[in-house]
This record gives sequence, C-alpha cells and structure tokens, in this order.
Amino acid sequence: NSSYFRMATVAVALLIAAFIVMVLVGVVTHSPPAVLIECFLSEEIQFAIRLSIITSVISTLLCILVAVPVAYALARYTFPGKTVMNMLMDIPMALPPLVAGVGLLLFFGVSPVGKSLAAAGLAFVFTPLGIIMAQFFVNLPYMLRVTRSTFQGVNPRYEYVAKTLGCTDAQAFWRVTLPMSWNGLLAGSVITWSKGIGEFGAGLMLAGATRMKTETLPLSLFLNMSTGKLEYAIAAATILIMISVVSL
Amino acid sequence: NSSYFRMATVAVALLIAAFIVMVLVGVVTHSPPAVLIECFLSEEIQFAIRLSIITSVISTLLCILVAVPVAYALARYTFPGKTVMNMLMDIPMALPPLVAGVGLLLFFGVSPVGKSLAAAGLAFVFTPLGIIMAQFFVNLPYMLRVTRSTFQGVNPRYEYVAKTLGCTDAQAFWRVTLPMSWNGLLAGSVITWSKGIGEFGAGLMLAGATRMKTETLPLSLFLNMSTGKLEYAIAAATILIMISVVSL
Amino acid sequence: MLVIDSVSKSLGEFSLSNVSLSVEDGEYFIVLGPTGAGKTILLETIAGIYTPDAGRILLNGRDITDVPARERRIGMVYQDYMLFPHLTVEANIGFGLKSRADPAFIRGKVEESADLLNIGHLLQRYPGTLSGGEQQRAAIARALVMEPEALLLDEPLSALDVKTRENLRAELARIHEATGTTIVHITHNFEEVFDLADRVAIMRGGDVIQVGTPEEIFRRPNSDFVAGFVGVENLFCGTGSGDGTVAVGDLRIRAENAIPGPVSVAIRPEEILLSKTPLPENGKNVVIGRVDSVRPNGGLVRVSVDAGVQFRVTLTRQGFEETGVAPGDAVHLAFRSSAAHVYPPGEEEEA
Amino acid sequence: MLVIDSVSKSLGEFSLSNVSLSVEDGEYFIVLGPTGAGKTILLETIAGIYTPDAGRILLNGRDITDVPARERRIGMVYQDYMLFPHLTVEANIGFGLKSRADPAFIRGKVEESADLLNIGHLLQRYPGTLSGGEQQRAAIARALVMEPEALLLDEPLSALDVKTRENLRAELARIHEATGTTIVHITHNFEEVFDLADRVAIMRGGDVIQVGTPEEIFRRPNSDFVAGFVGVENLFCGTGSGDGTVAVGDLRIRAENAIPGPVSVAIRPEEILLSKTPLPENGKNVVIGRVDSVRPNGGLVRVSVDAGVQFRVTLTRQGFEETGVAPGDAVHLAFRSSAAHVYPPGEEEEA
Repeated sequence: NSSYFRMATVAVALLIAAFIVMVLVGVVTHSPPAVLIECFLSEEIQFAIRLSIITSVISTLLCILVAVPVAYALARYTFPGKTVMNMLMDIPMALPPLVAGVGLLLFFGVSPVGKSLAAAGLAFVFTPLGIIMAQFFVNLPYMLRVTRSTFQGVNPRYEYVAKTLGCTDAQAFWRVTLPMSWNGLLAGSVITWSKGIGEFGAGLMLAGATRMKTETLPLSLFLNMSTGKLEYAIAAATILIMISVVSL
Repeated sequence: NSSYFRMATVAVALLIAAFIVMVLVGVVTHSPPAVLIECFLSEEIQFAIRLSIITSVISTLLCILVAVPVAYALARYTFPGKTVMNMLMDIPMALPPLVAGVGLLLFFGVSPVGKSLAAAGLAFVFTPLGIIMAQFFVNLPYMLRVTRSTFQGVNPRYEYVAKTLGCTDAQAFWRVTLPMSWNGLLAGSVITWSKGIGEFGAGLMLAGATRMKTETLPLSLFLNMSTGKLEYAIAAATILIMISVVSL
Repeated sequence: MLVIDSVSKSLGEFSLSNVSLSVEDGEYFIVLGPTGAGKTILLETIAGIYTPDAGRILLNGRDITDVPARERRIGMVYQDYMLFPHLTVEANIGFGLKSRADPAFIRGKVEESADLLNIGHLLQRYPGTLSGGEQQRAAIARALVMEPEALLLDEPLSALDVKTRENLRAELARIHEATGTTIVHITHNFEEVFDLADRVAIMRGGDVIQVGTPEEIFRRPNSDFVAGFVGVENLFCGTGSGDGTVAVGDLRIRAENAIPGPVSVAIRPEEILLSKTPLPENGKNVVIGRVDSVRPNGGLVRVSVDAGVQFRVTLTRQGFEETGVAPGDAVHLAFRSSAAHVYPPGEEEEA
Repeated sequence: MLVIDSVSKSLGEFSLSNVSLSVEDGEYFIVLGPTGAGKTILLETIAGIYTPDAGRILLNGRDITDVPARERRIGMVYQDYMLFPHLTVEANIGFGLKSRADPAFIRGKVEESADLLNIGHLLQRYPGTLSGGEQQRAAIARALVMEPEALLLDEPLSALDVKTRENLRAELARIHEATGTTIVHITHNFEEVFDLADRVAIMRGGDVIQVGTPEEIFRRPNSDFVAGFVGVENLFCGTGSGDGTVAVGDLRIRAENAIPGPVSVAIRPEEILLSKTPLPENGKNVVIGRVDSVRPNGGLVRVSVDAGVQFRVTLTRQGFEETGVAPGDAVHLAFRSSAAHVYPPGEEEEA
C-alpha cells in the first residue's frame, strides 16, 4: 500500500527529531536550576557573556560593512577575479575554522603585514581583538552569500528605472536596492551574529584560551570542560543553546 | 560619474579576496617543502589522515542513509512535528559544534540510553566511534537541507505520472525522484564529507583529543599547536586546505 | 462512462466545490475555464492523485473514489510533458509496462504506440533533446501504451508554439478517432473547443457553470461569465414579456427563448448584419442606428453602432468595405431571433 | 526626433545587429516581434542602460550615445511595472523629482501626473496593494512626471487581463494625444498596433525586417516572416512576368505590384470573397475551386478551398451562412489585385 512508504519516511524523520531534541534538552536540564543560576551569575560566566556579545556585535557590523559592497559587486558586475571570489565564498563551507585560525595566526603573528600592524598597536594575536578578527574572517563568507543572493533577488530593472529617473549608480543602490533588501540583510546579520557568538576553532588559535581575557562563551565551555568544572561548562552551553534557538 | 560606485565596490571585493588568499597561502607556504613532506610521511600524520578518511566516509554514508528518507518526508508530506523538524534543521547554522559535542557527551556518557548502548559494546565516549557520531550529528542537518531542496526541485508531477503508470509511492520515488536527484545528492555528499573531515568542536568534546587514538586531522592540528610542534600542525592544516579546495 | 458525482476537494488556494459531470464512452470532453478555475485539480482528482473530500468518482460502473492512482487505468498528460529526463523516449513509453511482461512484448507495444504518434524514429533519444511537440507526443504515447479507460490531458497544447499547436491539435483528433479512448482535456483556450470537443464544460472558481456542445456554449451562454468568456460582446439588460420578446430600452427584440421578467440578452457581434440600405425583415430583428466608431483590428473590423443601446458588430475587412459605411452614417442592423439568446440576469446562474 | 543609427549590441543570447530606425517627434512608434527578437535590449539601449557596441543614438539632434541614462530625459515603463515596493505611489511618482525642487512643486507635479492617469485617489497606497492596471498607470505617471523627450514602453499591456488591457490601451492613446510625447512601444501582440501605432517596425533575431504604417505591414508584408506574423494565410510561390501578373501553378494572379522572376504572393484570408454563384469580375482575380473543409472557429469560419493551390478564406459566421456553402461544393473566389501582394521569395529580405 502506498502509505507504508510515507509512514516509513515520516517515522525516520520523527526519530531523528526526537534524538536532536533529547541531546539539546539533556544539556539544558543537566544541572539543577539553582546551580545553573549561580553559574550564570558568577564573575567568569558574566565576563564571557559580555565579551561574547561585544565581540560578536562588532564582528557582525564589520561583516555587514564589507559584505554589502562586495556582494553588490558580485551580484551586479563582472570583473576580473569574480570567479575566484565566488569560489572563495564556497571554501568556508568546507574549510575548518581551526585552519582559518592557524592561517590568521601566521598572518598576524609572523608575516610582515601582521608585524607592522602589531607595531602600530593593532595586536590580534592572543587578544580580544583577535576574537573579533576570527569571527569576522570565518563569518564573512556566510554573510556574503546571504547578501549576494538578496541583491540577486532584486530585479536590476528597478535600478534601471531609477537611473532613467535621474539616479547615479550609487543613488539607485541607496534609494532602491538597499531598502528593498532590508529583510535579507537583517536575516543574514542575525545568523552571522549568532554564528559569531558560537565561534570556537578560529578564536582558539588566534586569540588563545586565556581565562578572563579571551574567554568567550565557547572558550569558557572548553576551558571549564578541560578543568572539569562541568557546571560552568553546562551554563555556557545552555546560554549558547538559548541564543541559537532565539536567533532562528 | 556612475563608474566610481562600481570601482569602489569592486575594489573592496578584490581587497577581501586578496586577504583570504594571503591567509590561506601563508599556511601552505610556511614550512619548507622538505619539512612538509617529512611531516606528511610521519606516523602521526599518516594515522590522522587514515582516521579522518575512515570516520568521515562512514559518517557521510550515515548522513545519506538518514537524510534521504527524512528529506523526502519534509519535501513531500505534511505530518505533525514537521515545523519543529524544519526549525531543528536551522539550528546548526547557529548552534556551535562544541555545544553539540557536550550534548552528545552527556547523552552517551550519562543518560540511561547511552549507558545501555555502552554496555552493549557501542561506546561513543572517547572512542573513534564518537568521532563518527560527532560528525554525523553536526553534518546531518546540512545534508538534510541540501537533500530536501534537491527533492523539492523535482516537480511532484513526475511522481503523479509514475503513479498513473502503475507505481506505488516507493516505486515512484525509486524509479523517478531518486535518479533525477543524483547530482544534488552527490554535491551534498561531497560537502558533508569535507565538513566531516574538518569537524573539530563536537569531536573534541565527545571523542576527546588522544594522540594516535582519536587524532583526526583537525585534532592533530590542535594537539600539535598546543605542544608547539608547529611543523606538524602546518602539515595537518595544509592537508585540510587542500581537501577544502579540491572538494569545491 | 466516467461519472464525477458531487465531488468537492479543497487544496489551499485551489478547490472544487460540488462538481458533477458525466463523460460518455469515447467522448472528447473539454473543460474550459480561466486560470485558477480548478481545472488541474479536477483532473488530478480523477486520476487519483488526490482523494476527494466528498463525492464519488465512477469509471465504467466501478466506484474508483478510493482506488489508488496506479490501479485506476486512467492516463495523464501534463502541459509540461513530465517526461522522465533520465530515461530515453523508449524507456519513458515503456515505463508503465516494465513490471508486467516480457521485453519483446513491451518492445512491440512501445513501437506500436510510438508509431501511432509518429515518433518511432525518436525512441533512442532523451527527452531533453526533443522539441516541445515531440515531447508532448512522447508523453501521450506513454499514457496510451497502458490502454487507459480514460485519458486526461492537462492543457496539452498550451506550451507549444502556434504551428506545432495546430499540428498536434489535428493529431489529437486523429488519435481520438483511431483509439476511441474517452478523453477529458482541459484548456483555457477556446480555439481548441471547436476542433476537438464533443461536449464542453465551463468552469469557474471550482464550479461547473455550464455544460453543452461547443455550439450551445458558444451561442447560448447561460450567464454573463460564459457570455464574456466565449466572446459575446453584445450583452443587454432587458425585461422579458410572455410573447417571446424582450424590451431593451426602447427596442423590442425577438429572442429564441422566452423568460418573463428581468433578463440578460446576448448577441454575438458576428451574427449581426450591417447595411446602409434597409434590410429585408424576413422574421429578423431590424434595428436602426448610427455608426460611432470603426476599428480595424487585424483582418477584422469592429464597428460600434448607437441604436439607443450600443451594438458591436464584427465584420471581415472585405465585408466591411462592401457596406461602404463610415463613422457617423445611419445604418440598419439585422439579426435572427435565434441569434438573440436570453438568460436570467446576475452572475453564476446554474444551467 | 529619435534616431537609432546602425546600432549593434550583443548581450549573450540577445543581441541587436546594425539596427537603424528613426522615430518622428510626437510619433507613436510600435516595435513588434516575437520573444527573443531583441526588443527589450533595443529599448534599454535607447534608455542608456547599455552602451552600444557600435552605432549612434540621437535624440532631437543631440548625440546621446555616451550620455548616462539619468541625463537622457527618456522615460522607461516595464511590463512588470517595477514600482518601488517600499515607497507609496506618491513617492514612486515623485521619485525622479526628489533631488530637484521644493516639496510643494513636487506635490503639484505628482498630482498633475496622477490625475492624468486617473490614480489621484491611490497616492497614499503601496504598490503591492494595487491591481495590475493601477500599477501600470502609476509606472506611466512616474515616467511622465519627468516630462521625458521620449517614453519607452516595454510590453506595457502584456501582464494585464483582457479587460484591463483594453482600458489601458485606450488610455495610452488618450495620453499620447494629451501630452504629445514621442512613444516607442514594444510588443509581441499585433492587436495593439491598430489602435495605437502611427508606424510599426517588425523585429526578428536582433534585426529590423520591415518598417511602415500598420496598414502597410498588414497588407504588404515584405517577407514570409512578416506575412506569417501578421496572419497572411495564403502564401504562394510563383513566377512574376513583366505585365504585372504572377503565375501560381495554373493560375494567373494580377497583383498590386510586379516583380519579374520567382516571387512569393501573399493574400489575406479575409480579403477573399466566396460564393456558390459566379462573381462579377470588375477587375478582380476570379478563381474556381472546390471546398475542402469548413472549420467553425469562434465567431469566424475558416474555409479551405482547393483551386489547384490551397486557398484559405475567413468569413464571419453570418457571412458564411449567407453563402450556403458546404464541403465538396464548387465555389468561386474573388479578390482584388490590390489584395495580392508580391515580394521576393526567401527568408529575411530587407525592405
């Protein structure tokens, strides 16, 4: 009968959904509420929350600032290097953040460019600034993807009409394409921000895992797991789960 | 003039592309080739390569096996829990793998289900099996997304016609929808595999970082960075970059 | 005989509400209606893709309402062909036979069906390499090879260019004659009706509004909607009297059917004669008016005449030039009483 | 005057090859052609969206080939309206004025333009809440408020339903009369030509094939392509002689124009008289044949007559019924020599 197939596929779907929910709920319900709240209010977790929010907001703003012009160029213009650029945007789907972190570490720690930046006061290695750079580097391609497809979704004829009505390219973008793209940009920013909050591998390499210095929520989770302070780790994990769920 | 805007956006795009390329090239060219090759051939890196390939291939096969029926159910049927299911598929865009790893650690290490599985010989905690589970759990939602959109791209009327020609639901799927979806499934599998190879956070938590036991390439990179064996870390990173670039 | 008995089905924006139709054995039945009228949903419900929310479907006496699609013996052909792109034309046509019989039997049936559709030379090609017309032929062959008790065609000509459409229209008529299969064909294009249909149903918003022969629908619409859909440009509100005439403003029009009280009168613009000189009455309605405007439109000329109410008359160019009429001229109009059809006023009256 | 002088432009699958046209001041110029003929690219090149690969564009004597779109004073209206969805109708219409002048001036101009298009009551609405016809009116108002020297319309009626299309067609004629703006309107729909165009250009595959008044194009096509496009169903191959007649098989046809040697002859199916009784010659071509088939088609009847070559004759139903003709009857056909147009054979002959 035709419905057996349907029942079988739906059953697998429900089973998998149950497994995912159980894993997540297992984390959130592991500690008794009182312990959880105590951990939330501890100086360390409070520091991690603050640092995570500050770094992720700044890196998201940087992503937006860079992604908007780059995505527009990719969506509307042809230029040498465009193909490479589009490929680079696909790499992070496959490039581990850990490797990106090592790359950034070498770039800012060893290369002449990085050394002169550090000499000028812009030190990224083992500093909170490094966390921002790590988040920016790892998340930029995602933001670029979302922004590019948002711009591609706006028919260029809107801009053509704007130009026949007296707009320069920049005015047409500013008065027409950008306002028509708000929803896409907003959605992209929220994802970027929430990915930034959860960024671990690249930050670990570039900014290191120094308690109360570069300790964002994921690094706090890692440090506390390593040192066996399970309840603090759970607290950090719980906050990260809540952020993921809320940002959907 | 209208081309200023164009030049400005393209310039930002090229600058960012150059930055990304420099960071990646910096890693690959850091060690002299002779050192790199020596590291490639070392017992440790050889072990990591083997373990990475074995675990990622198995986890990818598991992802395909689960994703195909679930994605089909999500693409074609309505059932209770479908909305939740679709939301769960969006969570990993935001949920840090580290948190997923803690969740899996608690589920398999502490929960009754996990304990009875371990008693039955299926131990996931601090074992290579855990690496497979971590990769499966983190990558499944990506595979699901790709597979779902592939199935959604096949007009259901092909199945309707197949049914009027005597097919059951399962036959229509097997003889029509699946063959029409090969390209999408293949692309999704390659991405899943290459993400599996690079998976770090979840594996670190569930399988731990034990040299020559659960040492995949990313864990090798991490362990060797921690212990200051930079040339080994670079070797692992170089292999990971090559895999990312090749799998595009 | 295919009987759709009070079938309702709701699928979000499209729906069927209490649709009843019966299609005779071997009949070529066309369902005509604008986009969104529920035509495709009707076909898919007949084919067994959807189960009706209410009502029954009977095929040759058998109640097939709950029979799955694969056991209904009903063929389906879509506007976009839906040929399986990963299979050759031969494998497409043989798709439904595969589980049934030995390869030689399948091969024979496939070739027979392909020959009927004149695509015997395309069997080894893949659908992506065929023209639209060839793909549609292959899709029809794929359905016919199953020897269905009814064949459903979902706008089979809409995706084709004008020339191919005409060829395939002739082909459909030929195939219908050769196989004798009962065909239900849906379309929004009135042109297909005259060449193909034995009977026509007009649908709108999930309802069947009128059923009849093409001539009946075309000349005797039962509502403003059908009248507008089949291109009756002269629609007047009037009052019917018992003696078979209708008062429209100051005019008294003799109509073919008589309904007392408020009515609508429909007169096709091609059924009106126009002349500068008085026309012999011969039992016709004769009206005098003045030409408002003359609009050449392709090979036709549309003349608007003020005779108290506004009449629209369509002539060929040749015919128009012979009348020698120009805007402002006084003219005589004549039309048979059989050209004036009366129906109750208001939207959506049932037949 | 708008002059397109030998303009070429290649954009992947669409292109213009050496197109030359000149549109007079205040003219309503229609460019007609099938999908993919390069019509939209032509408009967008005129508007300044693309720079031509070769050739020049002149507007009222000024060479605007390299002038950016924003300084060309050319308005553009697309089939899909392209109203800015985040702005009210008022802000859409005033969009182009925003940088120019004080709010009161803008307000006045916007209201004037909106009144011209009868959308004064919709100014505070957002485009998403308007019907297709209202959106197209707003799009036209937005272009007109800039007082362009030329207005380009890209299939402005194609996205609308039949009724709205007719209204807006009349509206376009009125606006053209009221403003006197030079209009270039592209379409694939021949119907729009008769109501609107002063002159027409036929395009195909990036080339302009023929330019002329609607009457000229309609009755005197210069190629098989144009003849087919405007619906000339009788196309015969023949041999012209010096005396103004053309031999088509055994027939000798007097044509309006004479070309010696191999020619094509085009005769519109509506320009042929059909009768059971002999027709007076009066300088007409008279042909005797036998009726092959009679196909009622809507309000028209298409008759196919075998007279050595196959003639197709279109009559209204009324006209057909008066002839009393049935399939198999011997009939007389007559058509004026001016109805037979001769052009050199072969595809794509230039005018």
